Amino acid sequence: MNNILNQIGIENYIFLCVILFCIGVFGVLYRRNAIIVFMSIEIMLNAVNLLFVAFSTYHQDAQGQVFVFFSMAVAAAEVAVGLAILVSIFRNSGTIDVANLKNLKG
Amino acid sequence: MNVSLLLILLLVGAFATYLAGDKLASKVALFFSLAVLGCSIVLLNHFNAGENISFINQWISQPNISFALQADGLSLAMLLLTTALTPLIIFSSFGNEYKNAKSFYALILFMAFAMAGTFLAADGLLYYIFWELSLIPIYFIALLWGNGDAEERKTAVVKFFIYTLAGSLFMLVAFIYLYQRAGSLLIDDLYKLDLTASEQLWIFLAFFLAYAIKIPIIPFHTWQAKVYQKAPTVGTMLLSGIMLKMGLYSVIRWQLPIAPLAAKQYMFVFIALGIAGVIYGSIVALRQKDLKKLLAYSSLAHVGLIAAGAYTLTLDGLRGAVLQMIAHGFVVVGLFFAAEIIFRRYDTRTISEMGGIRSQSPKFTSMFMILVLASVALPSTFNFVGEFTVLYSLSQINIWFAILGGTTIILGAYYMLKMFQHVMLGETNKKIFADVTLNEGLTMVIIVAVLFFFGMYPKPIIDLITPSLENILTQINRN
Amino acid sequence: MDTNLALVLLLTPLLGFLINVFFGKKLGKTFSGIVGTLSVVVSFAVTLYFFGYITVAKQPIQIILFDWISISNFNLSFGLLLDQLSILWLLFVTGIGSLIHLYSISYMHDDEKMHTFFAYLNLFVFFMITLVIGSNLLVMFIGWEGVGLCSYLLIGFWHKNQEYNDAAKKAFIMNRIGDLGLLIGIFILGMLFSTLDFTTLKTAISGATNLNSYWLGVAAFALFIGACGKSAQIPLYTWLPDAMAGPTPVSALIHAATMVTAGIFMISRLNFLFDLTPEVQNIIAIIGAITALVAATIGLVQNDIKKVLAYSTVSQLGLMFLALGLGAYQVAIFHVVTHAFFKACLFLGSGSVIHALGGEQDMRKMGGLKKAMPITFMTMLVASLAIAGIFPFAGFWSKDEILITAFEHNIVLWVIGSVASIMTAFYMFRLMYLTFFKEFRGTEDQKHHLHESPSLITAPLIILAVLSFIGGLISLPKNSWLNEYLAPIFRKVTEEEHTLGTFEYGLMAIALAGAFIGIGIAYSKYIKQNSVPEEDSKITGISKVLYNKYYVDEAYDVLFVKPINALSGFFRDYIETSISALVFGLAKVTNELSFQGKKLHNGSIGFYLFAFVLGLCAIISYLFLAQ
Amino acid sequence: MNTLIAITGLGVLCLLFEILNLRKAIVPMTIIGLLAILGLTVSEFNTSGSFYNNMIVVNKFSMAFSSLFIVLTIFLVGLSHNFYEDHQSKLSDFIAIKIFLLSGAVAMVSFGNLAMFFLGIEVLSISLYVLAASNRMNLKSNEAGMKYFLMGSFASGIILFGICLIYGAMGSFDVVEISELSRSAELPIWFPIGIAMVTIGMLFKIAAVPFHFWAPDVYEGSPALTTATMSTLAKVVAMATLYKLLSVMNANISYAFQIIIVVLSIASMTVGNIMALRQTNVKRMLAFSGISHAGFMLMALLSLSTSASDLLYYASTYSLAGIAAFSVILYVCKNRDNEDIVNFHGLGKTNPLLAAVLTGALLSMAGIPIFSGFFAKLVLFNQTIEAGYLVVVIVAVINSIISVGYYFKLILAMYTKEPNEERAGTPFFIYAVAVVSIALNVVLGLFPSLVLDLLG
Repeated sequence: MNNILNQIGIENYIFLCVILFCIGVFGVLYRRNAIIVFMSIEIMLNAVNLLFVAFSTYHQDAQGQVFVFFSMAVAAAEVAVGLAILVSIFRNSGTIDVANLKNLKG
Repeated sequence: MNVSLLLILLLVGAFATYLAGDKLASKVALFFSLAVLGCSIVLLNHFNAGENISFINQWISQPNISFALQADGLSLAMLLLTTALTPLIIFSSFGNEYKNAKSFYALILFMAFAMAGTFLAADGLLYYIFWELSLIPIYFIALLWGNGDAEERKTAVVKFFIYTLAGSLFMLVAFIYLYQRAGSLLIDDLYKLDLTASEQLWIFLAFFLAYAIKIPIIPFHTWQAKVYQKAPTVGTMLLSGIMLKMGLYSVIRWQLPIAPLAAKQYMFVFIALGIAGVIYGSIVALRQKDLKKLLAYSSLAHVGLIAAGAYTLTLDGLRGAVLQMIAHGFVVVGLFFAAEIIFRRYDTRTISEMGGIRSQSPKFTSMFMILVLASVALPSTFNFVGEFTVLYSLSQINIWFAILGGTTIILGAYYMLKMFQHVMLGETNKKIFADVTLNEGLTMVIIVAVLFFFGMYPKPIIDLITPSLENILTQINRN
Repeated sequence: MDTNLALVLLLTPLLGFLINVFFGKKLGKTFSGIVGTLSVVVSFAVTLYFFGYITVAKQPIQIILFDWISISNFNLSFGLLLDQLSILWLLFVTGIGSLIHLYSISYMHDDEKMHTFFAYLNLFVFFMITLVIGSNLLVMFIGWEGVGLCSYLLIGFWHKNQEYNDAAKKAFIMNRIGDLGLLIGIFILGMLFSTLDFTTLKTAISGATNLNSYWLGVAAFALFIGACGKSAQIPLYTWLPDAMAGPTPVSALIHAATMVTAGIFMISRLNFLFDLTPEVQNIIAIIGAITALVAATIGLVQNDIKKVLAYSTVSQLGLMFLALGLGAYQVAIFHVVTHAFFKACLFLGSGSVIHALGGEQDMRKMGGLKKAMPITFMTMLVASLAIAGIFPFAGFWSKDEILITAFEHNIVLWVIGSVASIMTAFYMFRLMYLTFFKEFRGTEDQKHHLHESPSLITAPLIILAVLSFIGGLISLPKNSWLNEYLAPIFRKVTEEEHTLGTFEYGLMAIALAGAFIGIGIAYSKYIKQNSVPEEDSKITGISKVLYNKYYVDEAYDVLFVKPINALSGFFRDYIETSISALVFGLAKVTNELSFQGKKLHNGSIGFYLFAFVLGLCAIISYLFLAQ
Repeated sequence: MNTLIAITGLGVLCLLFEILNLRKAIVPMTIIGLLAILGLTVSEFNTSGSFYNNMIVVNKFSMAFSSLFIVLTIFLVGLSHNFYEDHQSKLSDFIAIKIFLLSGAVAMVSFGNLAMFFLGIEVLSISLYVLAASNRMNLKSNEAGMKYFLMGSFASGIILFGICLIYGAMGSFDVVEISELSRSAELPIWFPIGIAMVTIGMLFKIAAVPFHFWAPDVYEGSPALTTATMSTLAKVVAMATLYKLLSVMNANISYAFQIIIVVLSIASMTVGNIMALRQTNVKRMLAFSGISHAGFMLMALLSLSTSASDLLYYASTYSLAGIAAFSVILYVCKNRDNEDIVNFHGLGKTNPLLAAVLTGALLSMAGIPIFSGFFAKLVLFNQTIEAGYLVVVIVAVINSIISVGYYFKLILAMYTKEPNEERAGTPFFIYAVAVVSIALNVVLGLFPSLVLDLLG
């Protein structure tokens, strides 16, 4: 474990995660299908999780990994709620295109 | 026994009036206002007997604000003006029927409470709170019981409210700044401060904005005429009779002593503004079609002169200003009441629709005439005492100020007599003008009596206010 | 004792006023008239007492009633000063006042507001007394403005006619212009000497060593402006002729005998001040002379009987100011007294004529009244001779004194004065001829009603006529009782005495001749040629200009009244609106911003998140840069 | 600590009531329970300590704010009785969710460890997502929920990333350690960025410009009671948490950071007030006014060390006024499809009491004296000028002038317009909540020291 980190270097992990995170962000920004937006958010969260793990190894400290479980659980809960909302939207409007959610404005 | 009693009494009166219900409201309000008047006279005696009638108590520890009510001669004079005019105003309204009277009269008493507080408060924040508080009742009085087209009225009143609030908020900032410097807002601590010239200038200007809008000094006067016109006469009386004086009083009590350097340095500017108000107001008043608007502009002219007097920073100026404040308070209430009396009979405020009242009601005519003469400061009326003193102080600063300010006695006579001629004289009017009722007559007579008495014998008031004014002067000249 | 008497003197007219105001209606016309008259008579009696006292004791009485106004550098008390000057004035104010009250009882009997009329008259007397006996400038100012007020009320007495009201307003405002001057003068005196009390002021000024002559001059000039307003001198004289809108007794009392002399009173009161400012004195003299001439010229062609008298009053006042300007105060006062007699007489006479003709004032519609109303005719004739300055009538002495003084100082002033008095003689007799001689030119039913006025009207006429005949006695050349009497008031009285040489007799002769010339012209024109002034429309040339009073009113209208009203309209319609537009403008701007902002919140999640990310990046990058 | 446990227990209890068919009892019982918890909290006010190796740190600050949250929740629960009359079956769920939301809130202000902070904020947010979308059949509600959910979880992502960076820089989640470390050596650049990202996440929650866009839409779309919850409880919670976060984690906050806060605060109040001017939907208007108030509260962050009590005071006055306002809105807009200002016409005649309450609430928000909102502004201005940011205060003053414009629009509508139709019924709970909350507000105005001295 340790030596791998030494070989590669923490910075690279950070860059990787940042890139992943940005991918997620752009996904959220540019995709209109709600499901895909959810997935993008998941990507963001997972990017962070990965970084957590990397850091925890870097610091030789388990807290980070514990935190990952928290965040995964939370993410799961979030998505559950999100999907529920999505379902009711689909019931009422027959579409899951977030770009159509423009009734509230001004 | 101290001054806080007065405020409590007024507040209780307000609630009692509200609870009394529409039938009794006016009576209860009158009762309480009279009680307060008596109470304030008792206080005056205590004060003259040299007792301490102030009330100071820690209120907020952090920031350090105290509930300080201090009564010196000046405050008492203004307080008496308030407590004397309030019953008159309430009494004058007996001729009218107001829907939801209980709220109406409760608001009047509440406003009296706020204004009395403003005159008494000796702590910056407390003063500011009362200052703001007095705005709310008049806002509702003008809005709900006013006359004329609702939309127009709404714009006028809201403009008035936001305008005055805007001014006073800058005063609040100034106060906070002062608090940073003094660590307290007690007026004595503020007097002790020695601020740099630039600080004083900014603070002075912040105060000036608040007061110039309230008084009003041109060019901040545009709210005035419309609100006076739209508000119910009672509201107009409260505004012009007492509320204006809050601004002038504050100039003397707060602005000048706290920022004397600025006051001295830019004295000419502010005197000039005041005098410009005199001339401007008088000229605009010349050709007003609406009686109340004309009176509004006349009062703009008068307060301009008063402000000019206050800004001379001389004993005469301040004393004249205070005397004139009180005198103007009574006259203007009387005049607006006269307008109301006419309105009750002719149901119009348009001058061109009046005329020929004299041959219908000589009594009313003579009272109205006396008020007109008082407002043009005929010697032996109270206003002459004030105006003379103010003009004298102006002449001491610069003779031209006196000459320009003195045009008020010419222009004033011009527009007032012109108004009188078209309102009262001429061929007998077609419309019926029932002679003044007992209540109306009584109100008028009281006002007239006050004007004449203090016109011939202003000594009591002068003796009352002079010491505190001298004290303020020493504060002004402390550095 | 004296205090109480003084208070009686001062307050009885006020009492009469109050009674008439509150109970006048109930009292009934005659009774309210009697009350009014009595109250003035009482003060006259008291005045007589004080007169006797002062002639014996020669000591002025000073009474402090109470403290009034306090100014930083001095206190003003409400006090009375009864000295030779004020008592002299009181004598003819209350004396002639009571006569005119008496006259009014009958004259105003047909008016339903008689009690109001008497109330006003009493009020006027009250204020006039205050003016005269006030012990300091400010108490005097009370009376000063008070009489102005009463004149306003009385000119506009018939308030249903807006033209009368305009005249009243005009009078009040013109007076106010003067009052401002007076106030300014008061301010300066107050600043210079820290007192406004006459006696202390006198000692202060005469005692002072290094006086600031500049400010003194300004003060004197300002005071003179005040006098101009009250005493109808150029340029503030135009209100007086219009003031004839009031009932005739009013014109007699206020606008001939008493109020208009207030300016002269004030200047003689402050003679010690004016003596120190020769420039101002010159101005006064010149203004006085010009006024005398101008007014006289206008008087030449007027056809309204009261207008003629009004202009003659202005012209006579001009002569008095001429005297004042030359420092001959007692001469001016002498003329004031005599003028009070004969001008009051003339006005009351004209009143009785108008009364007889049922309100007709145009001389072109009169004539031949000699037979109908002999007493009126006789009395007016006496008065006219007096004003024309015919020996030995009162006017002769006083006017002659003035002219001699003028001659001694400046020949030009003398010429002007003489010309003015020649004209006076002319238009007075023009008036007499047109009114009383030849045959009646009025309507038929007027002719039927022609009658001599009742005794209540004629009695005062007779008294006044007698006075204007013998009035000259009070100050004959050589042994002038008046100068003796006034000696304590004025400094240079003794030098002013002129020796009666042939040269003076010559001047008298010239003056007399001039008077006769004037009368002669009038005689030839209106008796011999029997010509009557033609209709207004036919008047042309110079006489048209004169008839229209040199168009001064019109000029004032164009120069002052119209511009101010135009300005008022401009302010009302443009400045006011634009200022408030400025205020509302701010509100509009914010509202507009709000409106634009609504478009920004377009409800699209994409945009929202985009903004989110943008903000994020901005902050992060800023932090990087800040590092 | 006990507070947190008790609250969670109460939440479970609510669900149990449903099972035991004690639906009637739910609201009263919950309120009683919350009152008891409030008493507990107040009694423990001065006992500070840390639990579960610093997962939770209890001190005056957390206690004070927790009590405020509990009070607000009591009001909200009180309102829900009337609000959920129609679908009683959901009552227990909604109330339970509110209680859990409260537990999240309490966790947020008493966290000692970033994990706790994260959990707290998620509990809060997720419950809010649910509440926002709780009106299933109404598309607007769905849309509101969706918007809130998407952006909320996006924000959580940011926060998470921030936490991660902080952890990376410090190697610990414990705030105490972090703050010590932050003081000591010079730090990797990730640390300030991490702080910034967490802050931004919180700024989103309190709806500060430019992260505010969700607020108006969500406020408008959500059921009124949820809006009330968001605009009072959630906003206050987020604000308090942000304050605690910054004050605990790095006391010596950098100048650049202060500049950011100044800019954001100015932007928030200006945008909020100006946007509110033209709104006709009252909920939306209050959303924007909430944004401006967030801007005001941000001023507290300029003097972190001293302004805790000021923030507490501002928060309590603002939220109390908000509760009062929303209770009236709930009453007026019951069975209305929208909350348009038209519904308020003539309220002054038809129901003077509630009209007066709403007027008072609005005046308090506008900062008119004697209502506590004035003092709240005053103390904040005072702090800010002391910190040397006169400019912000001037802008704030100008903004309060603007704000009067729209607050009075509503007042005018109530008093000068003619009523469109009578509203029947006088629901006790609404009256109680409205009157009590405004009364509390005024009391705070008369005796500001009550609150101002708590944390002094």
